[in-house]
Amino acid sequence: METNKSEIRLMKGNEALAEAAIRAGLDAYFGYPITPQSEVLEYLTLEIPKRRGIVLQAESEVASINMIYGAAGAGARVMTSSSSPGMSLMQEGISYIAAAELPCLLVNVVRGGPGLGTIQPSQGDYFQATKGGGHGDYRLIVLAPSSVQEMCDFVFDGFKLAEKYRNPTLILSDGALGQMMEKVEFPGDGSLPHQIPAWATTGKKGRERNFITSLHMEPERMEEINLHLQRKYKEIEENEVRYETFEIDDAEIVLVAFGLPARICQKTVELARAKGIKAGLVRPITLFPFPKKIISDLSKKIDRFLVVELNAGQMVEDVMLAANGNCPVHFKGRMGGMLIQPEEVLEEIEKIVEESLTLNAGQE
Amino acid sequence: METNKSEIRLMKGNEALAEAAIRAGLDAYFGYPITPQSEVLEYLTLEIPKRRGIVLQAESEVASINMIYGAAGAGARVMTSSSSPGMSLMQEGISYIAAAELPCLLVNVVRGGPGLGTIQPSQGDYFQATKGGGHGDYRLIVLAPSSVQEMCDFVFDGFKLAEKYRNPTLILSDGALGQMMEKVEFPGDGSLPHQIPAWATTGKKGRERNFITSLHMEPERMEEINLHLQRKYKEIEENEVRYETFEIDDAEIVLVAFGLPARICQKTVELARAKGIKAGLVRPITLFPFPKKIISDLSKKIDRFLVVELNAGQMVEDVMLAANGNCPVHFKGRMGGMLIQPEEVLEEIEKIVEESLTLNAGQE
Amino acid sequence: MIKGTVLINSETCKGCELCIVACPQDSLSLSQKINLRGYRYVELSQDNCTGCTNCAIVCPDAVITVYRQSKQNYKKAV
Amino acid sequence: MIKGTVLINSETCKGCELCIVACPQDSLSLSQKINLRGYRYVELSQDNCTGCTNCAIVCPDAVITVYRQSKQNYKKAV
Amino acid sequence: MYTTDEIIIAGFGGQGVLSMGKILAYSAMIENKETSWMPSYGPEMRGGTANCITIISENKISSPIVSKFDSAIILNQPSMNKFEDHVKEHGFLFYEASTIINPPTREDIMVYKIAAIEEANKIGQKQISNMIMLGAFLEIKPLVKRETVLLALKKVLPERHHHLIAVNEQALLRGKELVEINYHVSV
Amino acid sequence: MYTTDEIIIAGFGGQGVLSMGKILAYSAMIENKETSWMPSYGPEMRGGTANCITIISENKISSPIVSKFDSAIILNQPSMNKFEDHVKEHGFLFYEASTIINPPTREDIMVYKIAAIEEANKIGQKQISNMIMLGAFLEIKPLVKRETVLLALKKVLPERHHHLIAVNEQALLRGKELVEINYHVSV
Amino acid sequence: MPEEMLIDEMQCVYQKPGTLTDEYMHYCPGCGHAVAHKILMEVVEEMGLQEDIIGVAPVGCSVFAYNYMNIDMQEAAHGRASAVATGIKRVRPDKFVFSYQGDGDLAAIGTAETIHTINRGENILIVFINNGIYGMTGGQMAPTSLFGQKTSTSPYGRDVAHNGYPLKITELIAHLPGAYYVTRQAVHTPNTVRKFKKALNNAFEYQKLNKGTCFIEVVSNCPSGWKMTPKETLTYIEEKMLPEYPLGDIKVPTQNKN
Amino acid sequence: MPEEMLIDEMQCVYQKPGTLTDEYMHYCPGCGHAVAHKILMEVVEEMGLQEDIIGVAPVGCSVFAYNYMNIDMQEAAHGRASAVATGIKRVRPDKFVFSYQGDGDLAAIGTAETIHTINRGENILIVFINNGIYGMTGGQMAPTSLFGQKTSTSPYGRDVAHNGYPLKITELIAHLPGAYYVTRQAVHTPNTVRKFKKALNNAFEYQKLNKGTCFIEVVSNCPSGWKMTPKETLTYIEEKMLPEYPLGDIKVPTQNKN
Ligand SMILES: Cc1ncc(C[n+]2csc(CCOP(=O)(O)OP(=O)(O)O)c2C)c(N)n1
Ligand SMILES: Cc1ncc(C[n+]2csc(CCOP(=O)(O)OP(=O)(O)O)c2C)c(N)n1
Ligand code: SF4
Ligand code: SF4
Ligand code: SF4
Ligand code: SF4
Ligand code: SF4
Ligand code: SF4
Ligand SMILES: [Mg+2]
Ligand SMILES: [Mg+2]
Repeated sequence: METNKSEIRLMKGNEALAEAAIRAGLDAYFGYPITPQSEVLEYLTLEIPKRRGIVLQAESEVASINMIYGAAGAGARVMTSSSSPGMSLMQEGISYIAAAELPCLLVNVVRGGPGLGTIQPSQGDYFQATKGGGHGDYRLIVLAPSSVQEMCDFVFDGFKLAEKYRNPTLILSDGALGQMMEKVEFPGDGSLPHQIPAWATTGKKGRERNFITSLHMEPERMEEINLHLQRKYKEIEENEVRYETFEIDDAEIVLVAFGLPARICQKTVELARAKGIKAGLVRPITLFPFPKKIISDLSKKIDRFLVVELNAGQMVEDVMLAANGNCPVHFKGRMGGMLIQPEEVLEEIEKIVEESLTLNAGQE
Repeated sequence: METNKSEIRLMKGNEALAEAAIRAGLDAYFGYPITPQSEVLEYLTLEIPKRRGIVLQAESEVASINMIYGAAGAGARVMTSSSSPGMSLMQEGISYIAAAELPCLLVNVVRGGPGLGTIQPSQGDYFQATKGGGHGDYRLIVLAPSSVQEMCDFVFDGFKLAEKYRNPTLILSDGALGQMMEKVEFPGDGSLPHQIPAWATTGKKGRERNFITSLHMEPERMEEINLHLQRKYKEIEENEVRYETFEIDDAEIVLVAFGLPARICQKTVELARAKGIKAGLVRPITLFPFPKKIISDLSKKIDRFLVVELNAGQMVEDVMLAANGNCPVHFKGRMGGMLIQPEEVLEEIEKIVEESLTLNAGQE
Repeated sequence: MIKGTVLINSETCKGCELCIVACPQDSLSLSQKINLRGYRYVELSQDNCTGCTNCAIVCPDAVITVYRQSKQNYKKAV
Repeated sequence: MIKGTVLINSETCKGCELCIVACPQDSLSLSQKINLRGYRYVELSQDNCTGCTNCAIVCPDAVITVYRQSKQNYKKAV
Repeated sequence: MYTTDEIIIAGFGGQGVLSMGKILAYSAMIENKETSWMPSYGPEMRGGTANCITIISENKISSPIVSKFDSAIILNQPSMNKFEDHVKEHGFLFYEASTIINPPTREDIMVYKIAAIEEANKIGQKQISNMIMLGAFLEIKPLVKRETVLLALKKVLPERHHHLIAVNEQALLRGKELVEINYHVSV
Repeated sequence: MYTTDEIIIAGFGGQGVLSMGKILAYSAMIENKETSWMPSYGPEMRGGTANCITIISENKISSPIVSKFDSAIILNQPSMNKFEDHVKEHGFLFYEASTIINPPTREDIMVYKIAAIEEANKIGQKQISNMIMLGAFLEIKPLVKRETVLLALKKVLPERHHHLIAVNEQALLRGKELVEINYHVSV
Repeated sequence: MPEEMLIDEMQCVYQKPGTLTDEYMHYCPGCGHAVAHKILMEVVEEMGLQEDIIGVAPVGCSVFAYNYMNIDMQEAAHGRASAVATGIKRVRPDKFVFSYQGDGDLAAIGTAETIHTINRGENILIVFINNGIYGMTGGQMAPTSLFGQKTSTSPYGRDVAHNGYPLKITELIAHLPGAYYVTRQAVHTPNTVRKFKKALNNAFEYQKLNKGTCFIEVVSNCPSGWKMTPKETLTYIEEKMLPEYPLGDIKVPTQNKN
Repeated sequence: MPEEMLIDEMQCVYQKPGTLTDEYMHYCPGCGHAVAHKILMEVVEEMGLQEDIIGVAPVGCSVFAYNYMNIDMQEAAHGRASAVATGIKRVRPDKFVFSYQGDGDLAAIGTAETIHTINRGENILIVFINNGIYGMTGGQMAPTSLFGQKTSTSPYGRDVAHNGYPLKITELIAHLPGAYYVTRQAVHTPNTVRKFKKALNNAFEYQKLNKGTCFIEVVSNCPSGWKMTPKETLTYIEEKMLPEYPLGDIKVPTQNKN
């Protein structure tokens, strides 16, 4: 297999992510099977022995995330992936990794919860991903792909961000993105060089000892650690916000959606505009840092937002926080593994527009 | 020991909670030691053999929460407790319990995070408690005590709510409340009768089989489950909101704080009023359901909120959501196990008031 | 030789053939027809069944009921 | 008998007395004084130390350094 | 001809359902069209039906999962029961004659009954029934060229199976013939 | 006399630091005052210093943890180093004469040097040094009555130790005497 | 039908137990899980336990066991079935309780719960279906996968140097004093099924007597995961699985151990 | 000082190893952890491993090990030290790696990680400090607490019927083929310390030769948890701990096992 040049392939999202990780110079992957993301581990066990790196099937997600902690602490470029219940098991480990400031890439191919739920696509883990499902004040950098191509691209971005900020990055995907095939173009190998960082535990040859810890018994010291982390998160919020917009210039109603539903909403915008409704779309790409400013700016000039998610309403809170009461924020969600269709969103728009007309009429 | 009448004692918060659980008819406790909540398990291992119920030290928090699942599913009145890292490990199990709608009482005696952090008091797990640290859309009913007396009282309330709604209830406490001694008055035994519910797995004698599950492969069915849960949460939001207010009638600046900091802020209000600042306090007692309405109502008549938390700013988001831009919401937090003092909050108030005066002056 | 027979629920049979392997009499075989779930199902193809229950015991899907001519008063052979 | 001696860091000693138990010569005892951390610390109370290192080996806090008169060229006895 | 075509292919696990969809998607990619392929996944496949949705479009594809289809290729009875109603008005439904007892009853769609398994048995290569079906489908809905399909096959099949490409071509052609002579239009 | 008194008691683990605070809190409860007791906890206690904050008040207590104290009872040198600066202006500091080499240097507080250990040794009951200290403290800051302390002791001590109450009373009285005859005021 | 005529004169000697529901089982053709379910429910029926038993289903192919077994059941999180069973048994000590778990569930993610449940000697039965693979998730390597076994996550065969050794968890837990009765059975032939049934019988008898944990491993097949026809799995079991996982009792109660 | 005069003529035969930092150890007086730290670091110094070794500290009293051991270290989550060590060793196979864990950490919450790390035969050393109690959290019952042992969570003594049996995890894991060298040592007397040191030596030699997992249990004391003076713990170890946890090698490499 030629890996040193870029090429286009038709591939499942999970496999594209795995292939991208190899090309991004992955040193080690530790993971445990779970539908709908097992293809990541499967692909890596097939490819890595032919190429470069370590892939190990751990005995559980708890073990995986702690192997990640160890390997990341030793300065390796590492990744794990799982799906919702497995991610929940990793929360303690993730909190440790965030506190110890170890760069690594986490992937959640979300399925419908809560509980064992279903294996169909969902976005029910937004809160967990963005507010910290583990204990304490920490943040992951969260990237939300909406195509197989981005399942590839965000691996590179994810490693870059993780290493730049010594912070775990999470790719928040979903079962559909993981399972579907689309065209994907890969960069060649070696495009993301990596050096073992100076703080890593690699044996104290020629320097003072390094140690990785998140324990600081003195609350004064622990508060300093927290203040440092908060400053870092602030910096990330200032520098790394990413989003996409579609037809927002003259929009009166703006959809906000991330991941796959953002594509679906783009179609809705087209359908709406065909019907003369001035709709637009904001698609947050980074969920943390959340694109507050564009939402805030828009909130002062548009009539209303409609947030579309595959959950009971999670990102909608961040939209409301950014809109800060400047305009109404509506919500349309599907749950439990149900996808949403462009037409369904359109109906919701029409309903909202109609209601607001009635309301206005009533007020006159 | 006389247990059938109420009595006043001087007790640690953790012990008061444990004693209350026995008096509330606890059938079984499963837990694992962790500072600063180990006294719960210790007290129960000492008392339960003399009185009534089961207490078992599990091999881990993961085991504990799944024992809770089993025992609650079998219709017992059950409780577990832990502190931050241990709670993170329980997130998968909690999501299962919420999805399977099993009543039980969870207790988090929060310590400073993230990671191993410190054992000093903190409120860094607010997000985890209220937005669901586990996967999927679920909610815990969350009670925040602010005294040893409430460590006792909320055990009764917690069981009541859990059983009324077939939903896990979480008592969100902190290390200081767990460790400190105060006066506490206990109700007598037997004040909270309990019957084995009809849905419990107790052997299918004389009825169709019962089963407890959270698995629903068909997304249509899983969505129904979710809709049902969301309706239940709505009902809880309508019926179970609890909060306290202090001096809000003519307040211009209203503090919002939960747990121990609410007591501290009450002192601040007194100090502020002594200085002629019209301060008031709202203390959410239920964190879910969050007391949105009082915040929303106040937001329309006061100058500003100041939210005080022992974290980097978590409940402040819920306050902002409720205030919806009607007035500014400020935040003052301490982290990593640091408590806050009334004087420190007062300083913050003075700073804010001054800034706003300068601002207003500048605008003129 | 004791005379027996089997009743096969062709709609729950998955055509795994484990009963065929287990039958000491070679009495069973796969039908050419497929059931609603798309499986070729098992049929009693010879008249030499002894009602030994082997086929039924190993059948994962509890597809087979076995009858035996003997008048002994027991319900199950296992 | 080989002549030895020990050097005791009285500030890191925690007075656990394990060295006292380990000393075959009974050379050590607890001082009446307490150090800054509040512990009564160990002293060499007899002049019969052989430098056998037993005390130092079991001392949790690496409080004791042992010297021995012998000229053999080894650094540690263990 | 068609800007977007949303196709459901459904049948038993072993009937080559997923690979039929994949080959379509692959062909579309070769022809520089936009395409997505979404399989049913997880344990429900076990013993039950498998299906996949392939979308071929001139434009960016919004949702890889849709619930109404332009075309349906149905290979067994349970799938017929499940998907008949999900074909769009004026849509197309192809079905396998030998496994489906109850034919579709809708009158607002175009229905093609194809005896692909029978034909495959005649050719003596059981596994190519799905290529016969595909040949029939492409004759009515020429979303991609037959030559492209063969190219796609070359890419998808491991080298050691490349000798099968000829018989696959034969199958595609047989499908084309079948649909020409032997279909039933209900609209 | 005092509406609220915030007291820190600090020393080595074995010096009865925590129980001294508890007895104070218990006494306050008996006298129907508001009270809270907050120990230092966790492994930092190991080999290091232990301390507790007892608050006694006429009003509801806001924070059980404060960083400035009305009174301090300090039983070892490390605690002295740590807490001397945390006594409020015009506050009170009691310290153990025999373990503290460097006496406090502040001049804006009242300082009492108490040879409680020495006195306890004289009485022949090592463990009661903390009650001597408490007796001294209560003589200067009569937050609770001596009789109440004895009542509290009765509640706190297991029955089998009730014979010790007499010697504890003696200790309290000895503390009272010590402070009367032998203190040093630096303000 | 010719059978029916005959049947009138005959006695029914084997039929689906009433303790199984009418639900169609989702298992692949020839899957050992289904046999194990059936036999377990036969024993429950014959011993008259149906109204006094609570089962725990794992996450794994048998996750839907509660749809098929007509008894009270709980579905546990992956690996935690024995902790769930502990919770149930502790509050319902007068009921029979069992967990039913796969090798990924019991011997990978659930290792700690397995060991500690047995070490506590919880008075339950653990039925352990060892098919050497993760069936439900599509054929990944399990802790019990054989040397050199190709799975979707050991595509070049299980390599001891990299993936470790096939884990004989049954032999391991037999060393725990809390384990009262430990046996390895199979369900691929009429004979092995009969023995399995006997083992189940023993286990419930011991549970009645409050003896501690009983543990029955069932060497089972997974035609889908192994990528074989059900018939082929019979040979594979005999030739590959049984040499590594020999059948028979591993720990039996001795007279003096009562 | 009279000693100093003497010292000039003498040779230093024992001193604190340079591989320990100058940090004052937070351990209680007489705690075995401190002895184990010191000896471990002596071996690291003598074998010249200081610059090529990475240690993993657990959550437990030895959580601060990284403050005392002057080598690269990582502090792991409770129970996960061996998983963390696995992660390190897999990406740094040319370094020496060890985890240092207590009995709660290794044998309760970390049971699954312990078993699977060893089953994979990870080429690391696990040092397992068995003091039969949870020291750090204030003396709760550990899996290895003795029959009848009173702890803060077994105030009436450990009751087998309720809490299960003292878990001999060392004997258990010795059965795993991935375990290359398994031994039980102690540190309460000069002699046991010397043997422990030898065992550490062996373990690092084996690691150099890539032999798989080495596992050294150290029967240790916890004066605070046991509520005894350090001197009293010596008797308790001899009379109570060692009969249950006898010292000596449990699994040693045999010639033919290279
Ligand atoms: C926490 C968690 N991790 C992973 C999974 C995915 N998963 C479901 S079943 C299974 C393994 C099934 O294997 P086994 O226990 O051997 O059962 P079998 O299907 O072979 O009977 C896995 C890994 C899950 N549901 N939850
Ligand atoms: C997830 C989690 N659970 C529990 C704890 C609390 N905890 C800290 S150390 C410890 C046990 C310590 O015992 P052991 O491993 O035997 O070490 P020792 O202190 O005896 O050396 C526990 C339960 C924790 N920090 N994290
Ligand atoms: S064993 Fe059962 S399912 Fe399998 S072929 Fe025979 S009857 Fe059908
Ligand atoms: S009962 Fe026995 S003889 Fe009859 S078909 Fe079944 S296996 Fe064959
Ligand atoms: S070196 Fe030996 S003889 Fe000297 S004090 Fe130490 S133990 Fe005693
Ligand atoms: S063993 Fe060490 S710490 Fe203990 S008394 Fe002796 S010198 Fe001091
Ligand atoms: S995948 Fe394997 S274990 Fe699961 S049902 Fe199919 S054959 Fe049985
Ligand atoms: S608590 Fe026990 S194990 Fe921990 S330092 Fe003290 S003596 Fe050592
Ligand atoms: Mg399996
Ligand atoms: Mg221990």
